[in-house]
Amino acid sequence: MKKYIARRVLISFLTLLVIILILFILMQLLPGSPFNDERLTVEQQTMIMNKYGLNDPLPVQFFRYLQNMLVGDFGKSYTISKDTDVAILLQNRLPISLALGGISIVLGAAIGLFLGVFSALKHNTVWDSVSTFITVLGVSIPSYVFALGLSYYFGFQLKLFPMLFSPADGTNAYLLPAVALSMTVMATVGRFTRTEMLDVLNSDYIQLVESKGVSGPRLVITHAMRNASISILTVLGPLVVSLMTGSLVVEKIFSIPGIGQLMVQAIQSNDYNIIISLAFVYSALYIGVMLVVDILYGVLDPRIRLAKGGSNG
Amino acid sequence: MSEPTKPILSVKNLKQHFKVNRKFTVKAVDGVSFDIYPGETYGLVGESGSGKSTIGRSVIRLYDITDGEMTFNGQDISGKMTKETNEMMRTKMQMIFQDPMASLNPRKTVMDIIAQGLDIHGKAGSKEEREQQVIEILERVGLSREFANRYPNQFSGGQRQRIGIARALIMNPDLIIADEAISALDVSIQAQIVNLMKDIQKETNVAYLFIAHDLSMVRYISDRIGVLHLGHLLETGTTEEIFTNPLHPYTKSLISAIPHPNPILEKKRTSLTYDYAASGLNYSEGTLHTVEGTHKVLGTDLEVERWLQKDNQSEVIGVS
Amino acid sequence: ACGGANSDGAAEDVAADETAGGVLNVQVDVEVATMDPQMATDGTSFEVIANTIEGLYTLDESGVAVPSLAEKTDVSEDGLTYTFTLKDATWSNGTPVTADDFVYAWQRLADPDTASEYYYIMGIAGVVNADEISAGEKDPEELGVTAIDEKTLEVKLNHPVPFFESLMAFPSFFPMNQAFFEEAGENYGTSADTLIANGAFEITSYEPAATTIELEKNPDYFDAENVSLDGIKYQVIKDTQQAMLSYQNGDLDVVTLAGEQVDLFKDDPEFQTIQAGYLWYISPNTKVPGLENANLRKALGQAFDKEYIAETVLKDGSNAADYMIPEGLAVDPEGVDFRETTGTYLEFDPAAAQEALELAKEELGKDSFTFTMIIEDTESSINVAQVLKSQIEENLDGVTVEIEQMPKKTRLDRMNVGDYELALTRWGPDYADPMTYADMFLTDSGNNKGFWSNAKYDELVNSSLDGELSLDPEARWTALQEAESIILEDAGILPVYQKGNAVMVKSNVTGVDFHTVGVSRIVKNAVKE
Amino acid sequence: MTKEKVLSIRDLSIAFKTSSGLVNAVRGVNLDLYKGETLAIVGESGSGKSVTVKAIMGILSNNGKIKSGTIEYTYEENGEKVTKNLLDFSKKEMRKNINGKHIAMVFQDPMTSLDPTMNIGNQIMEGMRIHYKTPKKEAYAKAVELLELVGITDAESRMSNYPHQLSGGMRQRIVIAIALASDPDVLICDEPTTALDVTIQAKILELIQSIQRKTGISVIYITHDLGVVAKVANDVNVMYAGRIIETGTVNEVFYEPRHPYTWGLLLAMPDLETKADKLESIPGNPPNMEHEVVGDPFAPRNPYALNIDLRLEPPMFKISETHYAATWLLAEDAPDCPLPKELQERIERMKREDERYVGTDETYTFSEELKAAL
Amino acid sequence: MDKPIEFLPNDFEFVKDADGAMIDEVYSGESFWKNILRRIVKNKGAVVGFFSIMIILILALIGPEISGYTYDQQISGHESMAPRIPGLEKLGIFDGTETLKTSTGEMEVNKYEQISGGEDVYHWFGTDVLGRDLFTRTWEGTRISLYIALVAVVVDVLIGMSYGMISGFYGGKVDMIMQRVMEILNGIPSLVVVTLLIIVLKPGLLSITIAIALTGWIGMSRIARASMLKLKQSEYVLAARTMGAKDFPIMYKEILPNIFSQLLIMSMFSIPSAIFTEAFLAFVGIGIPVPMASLGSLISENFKSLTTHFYMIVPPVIVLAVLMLSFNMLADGLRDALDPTLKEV
Ligand SMILES: Nc1ncnc2c1ncn2[C@@H]1O[C@H](COP(=O)(O)OP(=O)(O)OP(=O)(O)O)[C@@H](O)[C@H]1O
Ligand SMILES: Nc1ncnc2c1ncn2[C@@H]1O[C@H](COP(=O)(O)OP(=O)(O)OP(=O)(O)O)[C@@H](O)[C@H]1O
Ligand SMILES: [Mg+2]
Ligand SMILES: [Mg+2]
Repeated sequence: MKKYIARRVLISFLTLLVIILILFILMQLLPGSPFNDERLTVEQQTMIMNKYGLNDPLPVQFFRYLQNMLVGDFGKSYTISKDTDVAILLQNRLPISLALGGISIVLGAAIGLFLGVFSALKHNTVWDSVSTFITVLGVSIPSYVFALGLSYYFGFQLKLFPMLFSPADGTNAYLLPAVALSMTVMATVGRFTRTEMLDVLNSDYIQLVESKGVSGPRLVITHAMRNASISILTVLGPLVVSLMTGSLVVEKIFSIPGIGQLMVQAIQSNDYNIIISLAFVYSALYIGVMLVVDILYGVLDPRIRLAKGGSNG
Repeated sequence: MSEPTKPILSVKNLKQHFKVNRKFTVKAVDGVSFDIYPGETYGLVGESGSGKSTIGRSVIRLYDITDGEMTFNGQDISGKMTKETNEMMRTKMQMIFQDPMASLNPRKTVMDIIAQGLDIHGKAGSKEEREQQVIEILERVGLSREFANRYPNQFSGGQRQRIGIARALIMNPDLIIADEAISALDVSIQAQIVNLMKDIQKETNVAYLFIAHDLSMVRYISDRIGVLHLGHLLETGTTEEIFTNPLHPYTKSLISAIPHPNPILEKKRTSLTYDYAASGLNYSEGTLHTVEGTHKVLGTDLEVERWLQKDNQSEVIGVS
Repeated sequence: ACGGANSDGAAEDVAADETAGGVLNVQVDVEVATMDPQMATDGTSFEVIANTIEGLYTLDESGVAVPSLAEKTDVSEDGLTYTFTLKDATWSNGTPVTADDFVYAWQRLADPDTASEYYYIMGIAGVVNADEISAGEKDPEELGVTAIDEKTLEVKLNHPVPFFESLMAFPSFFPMNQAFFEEAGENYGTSADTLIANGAFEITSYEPAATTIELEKNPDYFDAENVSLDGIKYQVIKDTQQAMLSYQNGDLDVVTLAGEQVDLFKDDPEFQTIQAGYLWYISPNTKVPGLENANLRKALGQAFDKEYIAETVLKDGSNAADYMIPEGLAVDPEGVDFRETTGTYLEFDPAAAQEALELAKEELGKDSFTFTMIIEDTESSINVAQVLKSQIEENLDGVTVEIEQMPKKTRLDRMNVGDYELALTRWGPDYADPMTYADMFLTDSGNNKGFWSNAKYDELVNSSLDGELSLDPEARWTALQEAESIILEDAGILPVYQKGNAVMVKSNVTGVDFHTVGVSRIVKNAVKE
Repeated sequence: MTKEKVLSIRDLSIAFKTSSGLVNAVRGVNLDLYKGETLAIVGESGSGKSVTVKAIMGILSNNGKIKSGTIEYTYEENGEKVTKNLLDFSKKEMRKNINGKHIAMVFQDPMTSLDPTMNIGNQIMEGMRIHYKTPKKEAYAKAVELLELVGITDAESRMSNYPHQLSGGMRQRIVIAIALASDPDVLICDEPTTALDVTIQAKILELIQSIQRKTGISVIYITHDLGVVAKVANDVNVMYAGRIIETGTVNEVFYEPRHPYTWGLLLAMPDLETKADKLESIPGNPPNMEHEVVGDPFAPRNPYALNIDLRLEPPMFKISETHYAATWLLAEDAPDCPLPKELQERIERMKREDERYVGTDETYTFSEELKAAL
Repeated sequence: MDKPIEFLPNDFEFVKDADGAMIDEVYSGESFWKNILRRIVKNKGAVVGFFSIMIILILALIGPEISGYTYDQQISGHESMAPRIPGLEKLGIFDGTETLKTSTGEMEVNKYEQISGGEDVYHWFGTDVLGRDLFTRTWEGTRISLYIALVAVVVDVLIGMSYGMISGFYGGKVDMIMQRVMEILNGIPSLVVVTLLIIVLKPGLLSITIAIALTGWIGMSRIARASMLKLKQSEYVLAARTMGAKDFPIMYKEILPNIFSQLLIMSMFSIPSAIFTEAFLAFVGIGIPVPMASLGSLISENFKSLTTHFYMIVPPVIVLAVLMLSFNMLADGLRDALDPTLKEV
């Protein structure tokens, strides 16, 4: 197992390298530069670009970036927060996005699981239709409409929650945005869970478990859900990544200093280091989460666990 | 039984190993030799995982074999084949499968399924000729022509298996490999299919490699039998020889395990156990010893001698 | 602002009511990019910086530059030497504000190693050696600015700059405490602790690209008794609807409205519109076949209803622009606004437009024209562009306008390399003088993206810039008026509107000043009751 | 000696709602299971065997509906013997009171019937722990004991294995151990050996027999292999198209079969002596249960079909106290219809074979010498 | 059997010609496709979904034609008008009146009364801030969104399916490399890829199409690969191999027909995400070029008037939601109908 993980980590590093390289190449394709302000002449722009080494050949830039990254230096922001270390921006913003994403994942996955399981247990009843409808609705309404709606009713009219994010409000601040974000997770997990659970509930081994006299929560949780969760993990993994790396929409509406907005802003203002660093964070998170998912597969499913540990049985 | 004719299929020292990972290789078939003569049925028996299907699939070249020599119709089919050999083999050797549902593409009509071989080898001719051939074969296996445009799911298991047979037959094969062709069928339907296969053999002189674990059926249909265990051919001979004079302990335990539809007898009988690990045998050390005629058994000289000494034919079940 | 240097009266009028106090909550729509005065380029950064750092001058409520740290300003006869005597003021770390702080800041601004995007403004100010230093030909130490003693700063200019004093209110010229700055080093401006103030407020909560910034009254500010607020809180809210909801909720005191919301709030006594200095115009690329034809350009420039755009589409107090030099930007030597002294051009006139088009068709021998207009992906640009398209197509037979929208950086890049046909673009003034617009369209100006060229125009503007005319304010003024008429009569640019802002300021708040040039909003004098 | 009835099914009818209509899978089944005995149900695929026993277990799928009938089950509750209709129980009550604890089941496919994510120790202990709240230690000890009982060597270390680490035969033993874990009085085996090869099948069958001898439980055994029936059953029920068409003791059904379908079944299986060129097969295909049954569903495949078969479904005709068959051939007016010749011969042969052993206590197997040699 | 049975005279005679005739009995009376069709029809969700899509499709086709306006027609004076529908107006709903919640109190206005000739003007869904008819724009936008849906499906099917199938079919090294490539593609945030792409190419429908094409197929290729892995071992594929069929015919003739419907259904799940991607791009400001409209761009442009003129955002949101809902229900229904493990209804 250890060996397997070590190998995976190594491959992941290589993948990350390739990704960074691709990002570098993509950056070159971006029209304009961070400094093509209307007030600056071309010579002036070149001069500023020189200061940041942006006119160096691509390989030089690439290896310099890699080298710096190893010591935790992600370069400086060019326009969004001039001359600020991207590392500082990450340090300030990433935790917020992670927290928000984390809360919405937990919230969405919990409700989604519940709805999915409920649907499957009440297959072909009105309850099934109702909860399917709820989950489908979750993916049918754009999240910004949803977010502003929440903010309007719960923030402005009912004044139950702050309309704008402020770390001072603690968990309260996270609630509305997290609910808005969790809709996708809820919907995806809910629908997937339903299908998986229906499959599992129809399986032979569930019948055997029932014939042992097991019923209720024990049957659903220890037997059915555990088996269903193996494939639910597969859809949850990418969702975790995309939520943890921030959402432009929700961050914009609730004025959350997260990395989702930062990314879009950076792309629009050619703030290369921020784009690459955020993309790197995303990729690293993605690869990390996939690794965790794979390890979790092993934890949940002994077949996978042992198959990878070596030959057995 | 001495065979004057040349074998249609000759397998010598066939090895088929699967590399599971760097350290671990499954020796699914480990040095098996046998011949099949035109018009005969060669039965292959053995427990699950003993390598029966692997042999079938190696012979029909679904795998690239690890080692060994195979000739079919006098041509070498063990290595890279010439285009002609390939063509000959792909038409003259056919296979029917265990699961009558899984082996028919559910999205194709019976017509297309049966004509598949013709289509692949460009032998279909005009549309009418193709149709004509398919209908002839359909009727041959006892299905009516109206079925040609239906889909497999509209048939019962037995009917599906007949479609599978028709698919093989249309190529006019010399050898059909039947891998558990009747195992998935109901008892009552098994008999229909076995009868059909026998009829066809009589008519066309096709040879069968009949793979099954139901020994009573194998015994009924086969002329000769090979007993397989852990990738080794332990014993081979005519059906008569194997059933009346099983020599290898594994063969014996296999035969003893067959249940008989005879309540009084069956209630009293227990089967024999055989455990390779505990038997003290080592298949790799043994060689095939000819006992008499075509009856051969795998073992060291010493072992074979010991088995031969025990003259206990009468103890074997079913001998009156 | 030229000449009218000392009208301090205004500042004293706003003498604060000591009992007021309170924290002013202000909405901004983007994050502060940097708190380094020499690096800052954007309005939000300027605004926040101006709360914490005082320069030699500041803007009074009417937008006139008035002395701040400058106790006394002496200008030499030839207008080439400025000597400033500083007031007694201290930085928030206790050290006094000295002339060296200015020298350090200015040299830093001009230093190419600093790579400030605003370094060219030193050249605009005409400071000796500024351009050479920027070009790397001379050392920053050779900049024409010296600290005669702790409290005396001397600036030498290459040529008289009529708007020099107004530039002194611009944050790029603000001082910097060298010791503090160098000690903070890389970390300068990354937290409240690495920021220093000599102005009305000190920052108490800050991080790069923060969405909230908190400021507290600076007790050591030299004019502290006139500061009424206890503090200011900036809140970044990008979504205008959220901002308005927050305002209605009482969470904000000052907020900017989007045009859509104006209908709902225009009758509110707290509502006001403010003119900004930005001019939005269509830049035709005269190298594009067809657009080299003045008649066609004129046709285009007269074919859209600017009033309609300003009043019905934008609604935010923007004005139809039949001119190049914005209203409220600069006053002539008599103190009369530039706009009041001259005429209007390229007014909306469908008939004239169609007429010009017919001429153009004849001259070009073509009956139909299709142009692509590049625009940036902001809401107002998109809306305006759609109206432009629709009206041009309606009023000019045979003319089609395609719209291509893209991020601003991309639009700028396309314009820089001349890869466009029409572009909806804008320019904001750096200083209170028509020159901030006029010099853009000189033949060899880097900002002349459309390659428009006119010898007479070049002559007039160059001379006003640093030639003969620069010494004669009256003649210079007339020359600039003529220059404007030349470019607009030739339709070198097609003005659309002058940007306005619709804002709401709570009725209990007074003294929030809006300006067209430089720091666009100054809240340090605000009073909240 | 009067036999004690444990389970008695009367007139059980079950239908499934499917997209292609109502499937009448079970149509009026009657069954009696006696204490300590083995009841076999044989029949073609789709004849309703599994559905019947699933109804007993209360694990019919959601679209299934019990149209009529009773399943009377006699068991001991708090020291008293009670007889209850299982169909009156709710799902919850079934799980709590009956499943596992009183009636347990072994499924056909050992490869898919174990929860792949739980180790076998826990799977075996689960039943005891929920039914009897057996302390963990005790349950563990019992589980190990059960594993040994079903013939798994090295039981202790197998407890922590997962299903995929075991071979098919071992898995089926585990399933049996699970079924036995809560000390049921009835064990239902639904084709427990169909997926296994002969040698393992023989072992499993012998295992079930020996367990039955030791614990005295009653067994319902489903199969379509008559050889298996011969080995394990006391009573045989032949099922066709959702009905029992012949029932009797194993000897009655094997030596004096009365229903043409039973004849066909017996003949279709070649015994080791069958040399004939052609196997005697039942022609045609099993009926599609989606269609309405008119007359005797077997009639279209029945060489001995009477005209009445096409019109009316035959009732059960009594042949002896224990032997019944549903065929019009047993009606008074029916023409004489002797057993087919081949079957006659085969039965003769069997009887002759038996005679050699009847009355002797000798177990019919390989000689001692041979055993030693192995 | 209580009723006495009446016997007929020939009841107890053997049926003549007993064997032979009955051998050819068709087992199940209908074809694969018919069976599926019936199951789909029985699935209410699928049917409702299908018909809603049809209705939306028809409206998208005829809507812009019957409104009397064009999608980019800016009528000056008609800005921000509330919906007014002939007939309903008399009932006091949809009569063009809207309540503005101004800061100085609520204000009831009817713009139709303020413009000359306003009595005869009808905007069924109202107008936007530039005075364009929202009914026309909504259906015009629906066209674009449906087009994007189509693109998503085509791309999913063409690229995703082929990629997954080839990767799964060949396995081994090919699979390894193809999976790595996919992992890399997946590891790059699609937001970056999509926005960069659109910025680099000229923004427009084509770029959006390409952007969606570039990132949309990955999920599908996974599913295609998994199905391929499962089916390539199936006996009918082996059968084709034993007869000498080549790789590509096996992939496309034997396996594809069997997974196609499932993949198609899966691709239907990619429709919502494609439409949302487009809507997101509109939100970021690089959606389809103005004055064209898509549901996404309509939502994001009218989003700005949500608190002022609420009615503007309602039509595109409802159409989008119904469209999503319908596609999801249809896809769910189809999947249930095709999934053999969920046979029961
Ligand atoms: N492609 C393969 N890769 C690895 N191992 C394989 C492969 N195919 C077969 N084996 C292994 O080879 C051995 C023989 O398998 P084979 O399928 O030939 O057995 P069999 O006798 O046909 O069994 P059964 O009766 O269950 O069909 C088994 O251990 C099997 O796991
Ligand atoms: N859940 C279900 N939905 C619809 N029909 C069903 C269902 N379960 C069983 N059936 C039908 O009921 C009939 C009897 O099925 P059952 O499983 O009892 O057959 P069986 O005798 O056990 O056959 P086998 O030997 O194949 O296990 C079949 O026609 C089957 O199609
Ligand atoms: Mg096999
Ligand atoms: Mg069954």
